[in-house]
Amino acid sequence: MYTDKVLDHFTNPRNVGEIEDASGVGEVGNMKCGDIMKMYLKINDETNVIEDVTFKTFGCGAAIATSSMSTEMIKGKSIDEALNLTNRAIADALDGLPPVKMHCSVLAEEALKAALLDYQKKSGKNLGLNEDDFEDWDEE
Amino acid sequence: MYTDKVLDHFTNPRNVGEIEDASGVGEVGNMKCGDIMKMYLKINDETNVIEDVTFKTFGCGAAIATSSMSTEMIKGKSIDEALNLTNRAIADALDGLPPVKMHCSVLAEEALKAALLDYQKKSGKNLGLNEDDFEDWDEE
Amino acid sequence: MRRVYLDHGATTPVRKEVIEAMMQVHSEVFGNPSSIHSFGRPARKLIEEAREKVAQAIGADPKEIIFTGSGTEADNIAIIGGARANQKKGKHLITTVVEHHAVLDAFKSLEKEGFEVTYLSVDGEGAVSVEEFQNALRDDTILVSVMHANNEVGTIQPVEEIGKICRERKILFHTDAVQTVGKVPVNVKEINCDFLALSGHKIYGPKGIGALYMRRGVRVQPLYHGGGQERKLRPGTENVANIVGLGVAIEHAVAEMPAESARLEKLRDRLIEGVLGSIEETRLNGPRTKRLPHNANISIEYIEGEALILSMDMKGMAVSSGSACTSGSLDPSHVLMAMGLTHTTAHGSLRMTLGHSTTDEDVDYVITELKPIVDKLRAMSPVWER
Amino acid sequence: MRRVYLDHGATTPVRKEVIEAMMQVHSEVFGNPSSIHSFGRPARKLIEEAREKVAQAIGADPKEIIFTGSGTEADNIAIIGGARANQKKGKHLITTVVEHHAVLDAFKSLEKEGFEVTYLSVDGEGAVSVEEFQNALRDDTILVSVMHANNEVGTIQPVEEIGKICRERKILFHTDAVQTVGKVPVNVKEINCDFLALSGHKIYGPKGIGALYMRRGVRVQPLYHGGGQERKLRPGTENVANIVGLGVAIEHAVAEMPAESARLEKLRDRLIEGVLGSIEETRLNGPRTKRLPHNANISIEYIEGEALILSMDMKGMAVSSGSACTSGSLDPSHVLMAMGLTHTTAHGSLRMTLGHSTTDEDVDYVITELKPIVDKLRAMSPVWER
Ligand SMILES: Cc1ncc(COP(=O)(O)O)c(C=O)c1O
Ligand SMILES: Cc1ncc(COP(=O)(O)O)c(C=O)c1O
Ligand code: FES
Ligand code: FES
Repeated sequence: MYTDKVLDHFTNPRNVGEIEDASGVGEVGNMKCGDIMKMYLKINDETNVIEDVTFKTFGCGAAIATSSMSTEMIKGKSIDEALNLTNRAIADALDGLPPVKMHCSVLAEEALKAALLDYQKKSGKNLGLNEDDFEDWDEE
Repeated sequence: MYTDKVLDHFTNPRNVGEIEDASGVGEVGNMKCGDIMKMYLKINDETNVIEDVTFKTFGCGAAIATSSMSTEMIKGKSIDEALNLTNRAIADALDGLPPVKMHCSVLAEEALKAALLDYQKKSGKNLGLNEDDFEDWDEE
Repeated sequence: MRRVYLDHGATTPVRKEVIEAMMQVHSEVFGNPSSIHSFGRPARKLIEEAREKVAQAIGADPKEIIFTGSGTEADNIAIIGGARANQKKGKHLITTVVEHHAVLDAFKSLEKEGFEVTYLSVDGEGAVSVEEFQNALRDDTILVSVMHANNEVGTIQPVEEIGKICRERKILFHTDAVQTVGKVPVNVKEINCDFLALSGHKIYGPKGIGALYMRRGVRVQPLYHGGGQERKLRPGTENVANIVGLGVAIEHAVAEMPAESARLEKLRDRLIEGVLGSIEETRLNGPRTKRLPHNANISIEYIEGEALILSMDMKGMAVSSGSACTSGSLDPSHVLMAMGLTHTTAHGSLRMTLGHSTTDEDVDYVITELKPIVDKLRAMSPVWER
Repeated sequence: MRRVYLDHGATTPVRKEVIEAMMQVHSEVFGNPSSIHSFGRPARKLIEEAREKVAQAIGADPKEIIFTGSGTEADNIAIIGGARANQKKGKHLITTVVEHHAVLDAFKSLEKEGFEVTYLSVDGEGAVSVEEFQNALRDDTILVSVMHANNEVGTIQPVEEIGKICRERKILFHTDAVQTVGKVPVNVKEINCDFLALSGHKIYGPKGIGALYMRRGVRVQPLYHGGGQERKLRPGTENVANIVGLGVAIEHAVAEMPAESARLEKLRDRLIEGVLGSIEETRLNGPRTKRLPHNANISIEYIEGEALILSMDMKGMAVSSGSACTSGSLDPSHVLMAMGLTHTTAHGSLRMTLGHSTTDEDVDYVITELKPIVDKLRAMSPVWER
């Protein structure tokens, strides 16, 4: 059911762990399946570049693979680029996910946005993120 | 589904044919399956012995086998013995019939009784047979 | 003794390639297709490959194929499931008097639930009339089922026309193609059907496997409940081996159809002519041309079908009378009765269905051996006056 | 890499004797069992012989056995068919919250038809209470279904007592014995059941075949309609090969049960102790003793089941989490939830089911390989604080 890329990222997840002095931390949970994803960002306040990113995930194979892939996709990128990352792009980068697993990629997008929201709060910058938007992300 | 005896009587039916100057002829039909059985008796008026008996049957394997067996069972026997022949006895003599085929043996009993009834009419003897009884024989 | 199997309409031998494929599944791919580990995944893959083969064979999309446990199940899911899912739109259903019991009895059960069913009649050759069908249509008609070809007399029905009318009026159309797949071209787009039933064991595949084509977007109510297999319409662990077997069987059946059907048609015509020519008071049931290429159904007056089958069997010839699936029943064939035959003529019917193994010698053998058997049975028959 | 199959609760490999018997049917006895000629009669005979074997295995009479296409079908016919046939007597049904979906979903569908269903709860080990069952009984209770043993946690239920009470009160009692046949003694007389469902592919037989025991005199309403096969309850041409396969499989399963179950029980206990002993924050789900001899169900805190299965699969170990039949579903096991586990603990469950192939080395391998996998997943888990 999973592509080779999913299995690769699941078996050898990139950027697992925590960042002690993270610029932003996001934790989201998908109540439907009891999964939890936590993402840590280290952002350069001057350049707005995401210099480091790590994750921790309690979840299925797809949840772990999408966490891992999403960290790879934004590491070294600007905040703006990270803001534009969609769950579909993450899934595509993994050569696709089974339909029943698409929501796991939503979890990854959501965790990233939650971490950026946290950074927005801490830094006082306006990234255009809104606490209320998170409601909508529950389903694809 | 059929026993060897049924198959034997079906393949080599005994006493097939007609009797030109029969003492009694009986024809019955089972409307349910469109089958017809005709039985011819040659009875010695003095001794009441069935000296000859033949049949013609349009019907299934069991109908043909029970016709054949019933003629064998009454040939040379007295009218009384013939009157006592039941469809179950015929079926037993064939080592049994499938449940769904028991009614075919009823057809044989019925044909014999019809022939005896015909003889009763022609000879004026009272064998205790009654036209109306035939209704009951339709089902086991 | 020569053994001549002329009952391919009842069932067919399983072809070598199918047996091999199934054996391989049984011994090597035993995982549960629902398991996500490496024992289960290959099983899932085999199912999806078979689904593609079945879809391809009838011009459908793999997503439109549901594997079932038999042709009967496919018919039931389409008819009962389709009617129940759409009962809010109407309560009227249409079918024909010559359907297989898997269809007829499904409709009978729906009548008990309050549906109204119109049973279309057939002409002397077993064909339904499109005109009668059109007249039967009502505003509350929700589902129509007309078989592609009849299993007893081989009559091919005008399903394309009926399907087209149903499509225009947005009425669900089911066709039972159990007898046609591998015999005549079957394409769900040309037939304009919403459902189509087929079965493995009529096309040199295994018994106990069927498939239902269900057009994209069509919904039915499931009859059995349980796991999510086959889109929840056929819950229960999948019969992987038989599914694979069906895939292999249908692929071969369709590939060799043009040549094989032409071959069988010739043999069948020689058989029909041989029997009708050598035995008096016989008649062909069903049409001369618009019939299944492998089907010969002949009434032999003054004798009864079962006695005939048994007698032929003793000479090594396997044939049937009426439909094999209802043997054990004592009623004459409902199909022949619907075609206007008398009880007696219907009882004396002989269905011979040819197949892969059938040779010229088989046909000669039947023509030679049948006459003495008929003579003997007629000599025993009280209705035969000669 | 070593391959260790520990998912015998999901399905089993088909044993050699079964494959051979089925192959012989496919290649030699292809006739339709309903055909009365010499191609059909041997097929009928094989079916009846298999029926005797199944009957013998569970202490029933051959006439009481109906072959179905799966365990799911057997459950559905008993529950839906039994309830509908008796709805004039009452509308109340009883089952448990831990049944397989083949049972639960059948009851759910009956609720939509107007039946009332009481779902018995279970204790922390997954067992139902006879007392709660007795309190649930009503004057209009017509049918009760309690599984013989649970497929996820292996809990064996007090079916004999429940059956006895049902029999006294003339209430139909069905038990799903899909997981117990061949593992613990199964006898319909001792269980006092009116229906019992079993399945071929859990006992080294083929997939796509099941059987329903239906006590003499009990009536159900058919769900599918068509030919007269299997007393009209499972119409459609019989799957002769799989029926034969089931017969061979059940005969062997029951014969070797005493020795095999004892062997598996030892291996299972060593496996449980090994895992619980080497990995912290793990717990056994289900009872220590009154459980299926081959079932080990362990919750491993802070990690999720699917990730665990995939990781173990990469090391050659095939296991399941929750029930294989509902994988693809994202909900945590309804059985573990009913036993009072939290969402997270339920998600982290690991079911290992042993079988014929399982050796001491397999058990050692799992004990050795599981810990590093768990460590790695926990290191990745945001809820694991160490
Ligand atoms: C307890 C139980 N009941 C029913 C079933 C369904 O059996 P089948 O897969 O043959 O439909 C299973 C297995 O999946 C089971 O474990
Ligand atoms: C026209 C037709 N429909 C349905 C069926 C039933 O198929 P199955 O035996 O696979 O249930 C048959 C064959 O028996 C058939 O000939
Ligand atoms: S995150 Fe819940 S199933 Fe993947
Ligand atoms: S006499 Fe009619 S079936 Fe035998």
